[in-house]
This record gives sequence, C-alpha cells and structure tokens, in this order.
Amino acid sequence: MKTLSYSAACHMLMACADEIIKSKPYLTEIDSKIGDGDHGIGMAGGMQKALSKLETMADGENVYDLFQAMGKTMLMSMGGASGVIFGTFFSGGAKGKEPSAALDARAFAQLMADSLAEVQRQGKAEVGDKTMVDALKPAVDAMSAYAGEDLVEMLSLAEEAAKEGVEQTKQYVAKFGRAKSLMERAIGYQDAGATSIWIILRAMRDDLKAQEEEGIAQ
Amino acid sequence: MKTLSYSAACHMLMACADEIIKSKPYLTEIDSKIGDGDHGIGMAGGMQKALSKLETMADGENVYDLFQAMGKTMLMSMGGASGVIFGTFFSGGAKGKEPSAALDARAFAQLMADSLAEVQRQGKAEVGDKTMVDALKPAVDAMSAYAGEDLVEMLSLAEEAAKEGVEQTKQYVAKFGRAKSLMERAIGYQDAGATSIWIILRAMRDDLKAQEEEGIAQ
Amino acid sequence: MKKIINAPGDVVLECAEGFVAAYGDQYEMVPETAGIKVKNMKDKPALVIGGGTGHEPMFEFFLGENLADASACGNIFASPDPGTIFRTAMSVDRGQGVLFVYGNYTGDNMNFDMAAEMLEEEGIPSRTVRVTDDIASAPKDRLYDRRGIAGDFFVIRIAGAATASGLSLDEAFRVTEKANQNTFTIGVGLSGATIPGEEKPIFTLPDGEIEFGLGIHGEPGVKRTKLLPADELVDNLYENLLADSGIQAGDCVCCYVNGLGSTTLMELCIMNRRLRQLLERDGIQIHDMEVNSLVTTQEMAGASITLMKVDDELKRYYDTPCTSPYYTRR
Amino acid sequence: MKKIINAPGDVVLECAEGFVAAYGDQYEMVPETAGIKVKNMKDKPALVIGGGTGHEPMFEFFLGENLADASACGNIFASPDPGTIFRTAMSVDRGQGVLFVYGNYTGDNMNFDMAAEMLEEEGIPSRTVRVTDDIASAPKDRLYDRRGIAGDFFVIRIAGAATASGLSLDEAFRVTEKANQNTFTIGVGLSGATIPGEEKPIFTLPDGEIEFGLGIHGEPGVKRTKLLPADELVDNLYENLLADSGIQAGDCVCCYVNGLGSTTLMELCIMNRRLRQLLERDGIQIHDMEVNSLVTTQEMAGASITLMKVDDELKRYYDTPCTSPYYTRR
Ligand SMILES: Nc1ncnc2c1ncn2[C@@H]1O[C@H](COP(=O)(O)OP(=O)(O)O)[C@@H](O)[C@H]1O
Ligand SMILES: Nc1ncnc2c1ncn2[C@@H]1O[C@H](COP(=O)(O)OP(=O)(O)O)[C@@H](O)[C@H]1O
Ligand SMILES: [Mg+2]
Ligand SMILES: [Mg+2]
Ligand SMILES: [Mg+2]
Ligand SMILES: [Mg+2]
Repeated sequence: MKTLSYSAACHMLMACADEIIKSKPYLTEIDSKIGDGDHGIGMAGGMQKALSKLETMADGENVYDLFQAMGKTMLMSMGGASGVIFGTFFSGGAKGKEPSAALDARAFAQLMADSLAEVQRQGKAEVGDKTMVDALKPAVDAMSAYAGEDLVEMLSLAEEAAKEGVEQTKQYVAKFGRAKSLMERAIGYQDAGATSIWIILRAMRDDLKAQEEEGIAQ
Repeated sequence: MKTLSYSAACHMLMACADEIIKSKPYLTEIDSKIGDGDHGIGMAGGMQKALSKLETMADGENVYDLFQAMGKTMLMSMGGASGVIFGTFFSGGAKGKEPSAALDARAFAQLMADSLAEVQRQGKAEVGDKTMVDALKPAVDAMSAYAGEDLVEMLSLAEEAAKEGVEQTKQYVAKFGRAKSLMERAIGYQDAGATSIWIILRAMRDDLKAQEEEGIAQ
Repeated sequence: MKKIINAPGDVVLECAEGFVAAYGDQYEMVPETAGIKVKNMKDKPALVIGGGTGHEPMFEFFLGENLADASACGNIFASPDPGTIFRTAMSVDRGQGVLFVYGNYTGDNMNFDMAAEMLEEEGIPSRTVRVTDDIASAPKDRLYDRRGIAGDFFVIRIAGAATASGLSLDEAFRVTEKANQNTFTIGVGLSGATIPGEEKPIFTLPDGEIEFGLGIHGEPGVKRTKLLPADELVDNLYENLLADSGIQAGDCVCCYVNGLGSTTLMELCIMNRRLRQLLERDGIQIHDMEVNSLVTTQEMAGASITLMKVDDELKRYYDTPCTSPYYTRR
Repeated sequence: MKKIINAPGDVVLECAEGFVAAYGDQYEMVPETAGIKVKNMKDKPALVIGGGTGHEPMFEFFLGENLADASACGNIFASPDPGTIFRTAMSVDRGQGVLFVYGNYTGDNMNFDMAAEMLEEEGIPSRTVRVTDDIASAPKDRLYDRRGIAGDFFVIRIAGAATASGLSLDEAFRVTEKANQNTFTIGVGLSGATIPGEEKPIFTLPDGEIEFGLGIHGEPGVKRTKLLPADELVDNLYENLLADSGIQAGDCVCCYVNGLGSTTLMELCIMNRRLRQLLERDGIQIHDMEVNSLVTTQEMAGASITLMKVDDELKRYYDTPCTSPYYTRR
C-alpha cells in the first residue's frame, strides 16, 4: 500500500481502537504488576469515545482531521498523564499540517515523528524512562530510516522496533507514574504504555495489510 | 494477732502497697493477655501515692482513717474504672464508721464486707463477671464465716479463698473492661484485678504474721 | 501500628500541650490536669465534657464558642479520676453550676458521679447527661445500658448552645437530655486500632469481614458479615436505626456520618449520598447533614450513622453557630 | 484494606454527590464533572484548584468563602482531563480571569496547561501557580521539579484571600506565587495506603521503619530509618526545613502539621508541641500554627511539617477569615 486514503485511515484508526479495547484485560494485567492497574481501563475508555467520534467522520476529506479528532477525544476524556500522552500521540503530529486527502509513507513517517516530538515536549520522557516513548521512539526511528514506499512494510518495521522497545522497558527503572515508587522492584516488568504503542502499531499494520488483501484500498 | 492497732494497720497497708509495686511487671503481664496491659502501671502508681500519704499519717488514732486515706488517694489519682474500684475497696467500708483505735477480727471482716458491698454498688459486677469481685467475694465470705479471733488465721483463709477465686476467673467471659471485647477468647486467662486482690490479702496476712513474730504487735 | 509519640505515658498531656501550642489564643490547660478549657469563660452554666482520650477531636478539643467550656481527660480509653473532673469543673464554674455531658460507661459514670459529689460538698450544683446513642449496645428496654458513641457530637452541640443561650442549668439539662433521648447511632467496624505504646491492636477482624454495632473502644458488636457495597451497608444501618428509633415519614432529623479514624472522607461522603436517598425516599425531613470524623478510635476503620430527631426547640439550639479548630458551624 | 465504596469506578463522582447531599446549601456540582463549585460566585478573579482525588478534604472540598471557588477533579491520584478543567473554570469565571493553583506533577501540568490554552481561545485570561513545597522531592536548583504536598493548604489559603480581596488576577497571581516560593514542607511516611478497588497498598514499609520525604501518592522518599520518638522525628524534619528554606532567627512563619490519613490528631499535636519548642528556641517568630489532616493520602500513616515564611503582605492575606465544612478560620 503506497497511499493511505481518508477512508483507509479511518478504517485503520478504528482498528487500533478495536485492538486496544480487546486488549483491555491484558493491559490491565500489565499495569497491575507495577502500576495501578488502570491503564487498560483508561485506554479502552478513551478508545471507545474515539470510535464513536470516528464513526461520525466517514465523510471527511483531510486525513489529518482523523488523527486530530481521535487524539482530541482521548485527551478530553481520559485524564491523567496518559490521557495527554496518548491523545498527543494521535493528534500532536497532525496539528498545523496542511490539509491532505491521503498520506504516503514519507508523510506518515513524518506524522509519527512529529507526534513523538510533541509527546516528548509534553511528557519530558526520554528513552530509558520506562514509558511509551521506549516503544515509540525506536518505531519512529525505523519509519524515518525506511527508504521504501510501502506503508505495510514500513509499519512492519515499526511494529518490530516497538516490540523490541517494549522488551527493553523490562530492564528499566521508571521515572514517571506509579511504577516510580517501586524503584528497582519495577525491573523485570514491561511498561503498560509502551505495550499500548506496540498494540496500536501492530493494529495499523495488520489492518492496512487486510485492507490491501481485500482490495478495499488501492 | 487479735487486734489490729493503728500502727499495725498502717504498717500492713504499706506492706500491701509495697507488694503491689513489686508485682507491677507480673500484673502488667496478666493484663496484657486479655486487657490493655496497664493494670500493673495503674495500681503501682496509685499505691505509690498511697504510700506517700500513709507516711504522713504515723501519728493518727482512728484506724478507719488509714483505710479511707489510702482509698481516697488511689481514687483521686488513678482514673479509669479500677481507680474507683480499688479506691473503694480500701475506703468504701471505712466510710461512716465510728472512729476506732483498733480492729478485732469481727470488725475487720465487717470492714471488708462493707467494702465489697460498696465496690459492687459502684461497679455492678457479680461473681462470674471476671473482675476483682471474683476474688474479693469468696475472701469476704471466708472472713464472715470465720468464728475465731485470730486475724492472721482469718486472713489466711481469705487469701486462700481469693487465690481460688483468681483461679475461677480463668473460666469466665468478661463483662467489664477491655477483656469484654474478646468474648470467649478471654477464657483460659485470669483477671488482673482479681489477682491484685489476692496479692493484697496475701500481703496483709504475711505482714501481720511477720509483725506478730517480730513481736511488734501485741 | 507505628505511632509518632514519645513515652507512652506522656501522650495525653503532650497532646494537650501541642494543641495549646497551636491554639493558645483561645484555649489553655486546666491546671494539674491534661484537659483544656476555653480562655474567656462567659457567665453561664459551665459545660464540662470528657472521658477517656484517644477519640480526638472529641472531648479534648470539642471546646469553644457555643460548644463545651472544658474537657476532663483521662488516659486513652480510660476515665479521668474524680479529682481531675472536679478541678476541671471548678476551673470554669461561674456560680451557675456545671452541666456534665459524657458517654455512658461504668468507669466514666463512677468517676464523674464522685466529682459531682465533691462539687456538691462545695455547694456547686451539677447536672449530668450520659450519652446513650448506640442502639447496638443494649436493647431498648435497657436504655441505661447503652453506650455513648458518635452521638456525643449532637448532644454536646445542643448542650453547648443551650448553656450559652441564657438558660438555667436545669433548663439546659432538660434540653440536652431531650437531645440525648432523640439521638440514635449505629456503627460498623472494618479494622482494628492500636493504643499508643501497645503492640497488639485492641481487636482484629478476619480479612474481608466487618462488624456491625462495634463500640468506639473495640467493644464487640451484634453481627459479623462480609464487606458489603457502601449502599447496601448504609441500607442496613439505616433500617436498624429506623426500627429502633421509630423515626418515620414526616419526622425531621439531623444526620451525622462519622468516621472512626482511617476511613476516608471519600467513603463517608459515599455513605452520606445513600443516606440522603433513603431519607428522601421515606419522606423524612432533613434539617441538616454533617459528614466528618469527630469521634474517632485511633486509626480504626469504620463509620457510623447518627440520626437526631428534632423538634422546633432542638432545631433552634442546633442552628446556633459554634466555633472550634476542628468543627465550626456558621 | 477494606473500603466502604460501591463500584470502584464511581467513587469520585459519588463522593462529590455525597458532599453536596450534605452541604448543598453552599455548594453544587460543576456540570458534567465530578468537581464542586461554590453556589454564589462573587465578582472576582476565579480560583480553581484541583488535581487527582483521594486527598480529601484537599482540592475537592477546600472551597468556600475566601478559599477556592471550584475544584477540577480527576480520578484517584490522576489529573482531570483538560475538558473537565475547562468546564470547571468556565463555571466560575466572572470576566476577571482564572487563577489555577495545584500541585506540581507532570500529569496535572499537562492537563491544566491545555485547559488554560482552551480558555485563552475563549478570550479568558488565566494564571497558574504550581505548588512546589516538598523539599525532599528535588534539590534546590531544580525547584521546578518539586512536588506540591501539604503546602497546598497555605498557598491556596493565600490565593483564596488574594482573589477575594479586590486584587486583579495578575496581582493575586503574584501574591500566590510569593506564598508558594516561601512555603517549605517535608514529610514522613509510616505505612502505606490502598486505592479504593485495588488490592495491594500503593507501597509498603518494613515493620518498624519510616520513610522521610515520601510523597503524597507513595512516591519514594530520601531515606529510611527506624521509627523515632516524636521529638527526635520533629527535630529531624525541622533541621531539614531550616537548612533548605534558610529560615532563621527573626523570621516570621506560619506552621502546619499535616496528617496523612490514619495518623491521629493526638500524634500530630505531640509533634506540634515539639515544633513550637524548636521555633522558640531558635528565635523564629510564630505568626500562626495549625494542626490538622487536610491533605491526605487515603489511610496512609504519616505526617508532614510545613513552614511558610511570611512578611506583612502575606500575613494580611493569611489572616483573612475563611470558611468551609472542613476548615474554617475566624
Ligand atoms: N511523562 C510521560 N511521558 C510518556 N509516557 C508516560 C508519561 N507518564 C506516563 N506515561 C505512560 O503512561 C502509562 C500509564 O498510563 P495509565 O496507567 O493509563 O496512567 P496512570 O499512570 O495515571 O495510572 C505508563 O505506562 C507510561 O507508558
Ligand atoms: N465494674 C467493675 N467492677 C469490679 N471490678 C472491675 C470493674 N471494672 C473493672 N474492674 C477490675 O479492674 C481491672 C482492670 O483494671 P485496669 O487494667 O487498671 O483498668 P482498665 O480496664 O481501665 O485498663 C479488671 O481486671 C477488673 O478486675
Ligand atoms: Mg495506571
Ligand atoms: Mg491511574
Ligand atoms: Mg486501661
Ligand atoms: Mg487494663
């Protein structure tokens, strides 16, 4: 898939929401280990609201609007640090972009990179702080480094990098959130937010692939 | 010993105080099992004040004054139910009695019986409620039943009855004080206040015996 | 349970001293006791409250304008001695006599009665109201056996307003006793508490169990159940209160949800929410509601609900503004 | 820890509803949020406080005359979303702008800043003071990294008095920020706490140990020691406060001993007793002392000491009477 149309993007974002909602118990379990166990609940709640929002947007034209609406909906309903962080993950890169009917691999990678920058501006987390940045940063790096034109291939690389990033979080001590108070005791457990990023990227890849195979997309 | 003179009574009451003060850790340990562990502290504190008071009363004439002063001092310093109960044990029977320079066995037994009545009027405890009454009532009964004239012999019978009374408290559920909340779990443990009564009666007996042997008393 | 104390024997006195260190513009120690009195005692019948300590702010610090004038303080959960009570009463008597209000416990009754006798010997009249609001502590026909728990709050407020209103001692006594007769409380305990300096908690509850009717010193309650959802718990307490008090549609009540120490204000508010629903459902008029932790049992977890049935007279005294560092009403 | 709740997801809203059930004459819900506002908002810059809940009475209920006007409430220990904050601010804005005061935490900062941007888009000016009193949470040269803990109490009181005094938003902001710059707190934790609906406590401490500098959400402190006698503990906290704040002989301070939840008023008063001794020994003037549990962490055991260095301007605002159900000053 070389271009992500408005309708394909809408489909893809809804798939992300579905996957997070399905993963609610899994995310909750992960957050229970070293956090307060509400990550799955919070993300699923925000995604549910985002889904309803996306459903009303079938007729739009600017792809960036979808990302912004999704992020804004999460931002305005979830609360906590993660509401801002994940809201910004979706909307941060889209902010201020020229309207566009579709995205190619370059534009998509740029969108993600700009989102990461915005997440870091807001949240101040660096790689190694045991947050979603540990999954997002390597994924963005992989996408930026990707020289090809295939969105599915690019997202596969991103998904792999994110997965590896989640793995890495196990060895870190947390600098944000509840896990912070556990100090060394957090070592050995993966970060919930990083896991969400991986699930989202995987859902994007899988959905675009499926859309391609079903011939829905061009 | 057939009569308890003013000075012998003063000596005897000081011996009671000494014995209780010496037994402080023992009483505390007993009260810790089912109470709040302060009985030894409370009694020893009251007895210490009583001692100081008795020391100023060497020159008195009315035996009942000694009992009243001792009880009143405890009453006015200890607080709690036990301050009233043990204060009344010493002063309750002496209240309203015609002044007297000495007591014979009859008068002494009557004094104790009147004290018991006063303690029960104040505290409402009956035999079987796991209180000092369980030791005091049988001791008073033994003294009332005693037909002889020897104070030491009479107090020996009282001491034995009290000791048996303390033993009995082990099988009771408490109706007063902290032990009340333990319900059946208080069974198997003796009551601290009953133990104090036994120690006091034993101290009276031992002291009078010693005074007799040393020929101080008549 | 770890406690921030120095020597266990000093906690009561040091607590009072620390309070006066903060609020010494209004309060001072009663000489030779660990109790506190207001600084500018008015010409009125004196209101003296007290009993064992460990229920802060109740007794010790429930003093101020239109509240009590002095507190006679014993050791933790143990009555003060008659001398302490006598000195406390003397320190605030203005020649109009003394109204004693305290919870109905053998130890307190004995010691306060003796102090009352001592006052009488000095020619100072006194009256006594023993708070008997705990409906779980004895059946209705043995009212004199009922303990005083969170209802102390209401009864003392009425007494404070009544003694400050120009009423005579006898009249203030009558109004206060009327408040007591109309005050009904039932509580539930969730966990134990530890007395400073002691090692073991005063009582323990199995995991996940709660105890209805538990007293504020850990006295045993009437039944143990599994932990219930807040609404169900309140339903249960409420039904007991209505059955015992006879309060019914058309009656008017003041309500108080009291926390025992470590139960959070959040939980108490959640309880109060349901309480209001039930009262409204049953057509019982709500004159006022308070949610607070004024009668505590160290760090015990648990709560109680108090209803005071009020007529116009009680309302008038209830509505009198009052002030203290831990409870104010305007 | 057993808690008296219904569904864990409903605690925040039900708590607010239960509060309004009791104090609905003065307060009402902010529509579409779990926060509360005063009923009769005056014409003045609005003071909006908030953050995660679970610290009751702080934030949620610290509203009233010369206190805050509305609270924007998130979940337990989690910031509210920007929409909630925006709606809360809008509900009390009277055309004179909004002063936000809250503790300095990443989540709160991000969400409140977004709400401030939203207000700006509506043409409503706002100013923000992030309370940074916890001296244990970051070194002096990273002041912007310091958390807000019990010092919220002082800073919000000053903000309440300042916004109600006729000052402009900018001036009220200046005074409040000055209060914040002069407020220093250090705390000690004795035991953990549990969030309603969760099974495990948010942190645990070994038997007989305490932790200095622990945050009000269980954030790790600076050192663990054995439980110390109260006086020694206070000496320790006090020395740290003086070293960090530079407060010295001749300075004038307001003091606050705060309990975290299950630490009793008795213990807090014992601490305050020592605090006064130390301040008097060192020739530091005491403008006022408060002992209370206004910034809590569920049923956590522990306490903190706050010193606010005051000049004549801060004293003037500090001395302004204020009223709320859980804190009143006359
Ligand atoms: N400052 C931050 N920057 C980036 N990610 C963050 C930050 N703070 C928290 N997160 C992410 O949010 C996740 C926690 O989310 P969640 O459980 O929903 O919130 P909370 O910590 O309030 O319970 C963490 O696992 C982490 O990945
Ligand atoms: N009503 C009562 N009548 C008789 N004795 C009592 C009564 N109440 C308590 N006691 C006695 O007091 C003892 C407890 O004394 P103590 O430990 O000093 O007081 P507290 O129970 O206040 O800690 C009990 O062991 C019991 O013997
Ligand atoms: Mg979480
Ligand atoms: Mg959370
Ligand atoms: Mg005791
Ligand atoms: Mg005892």
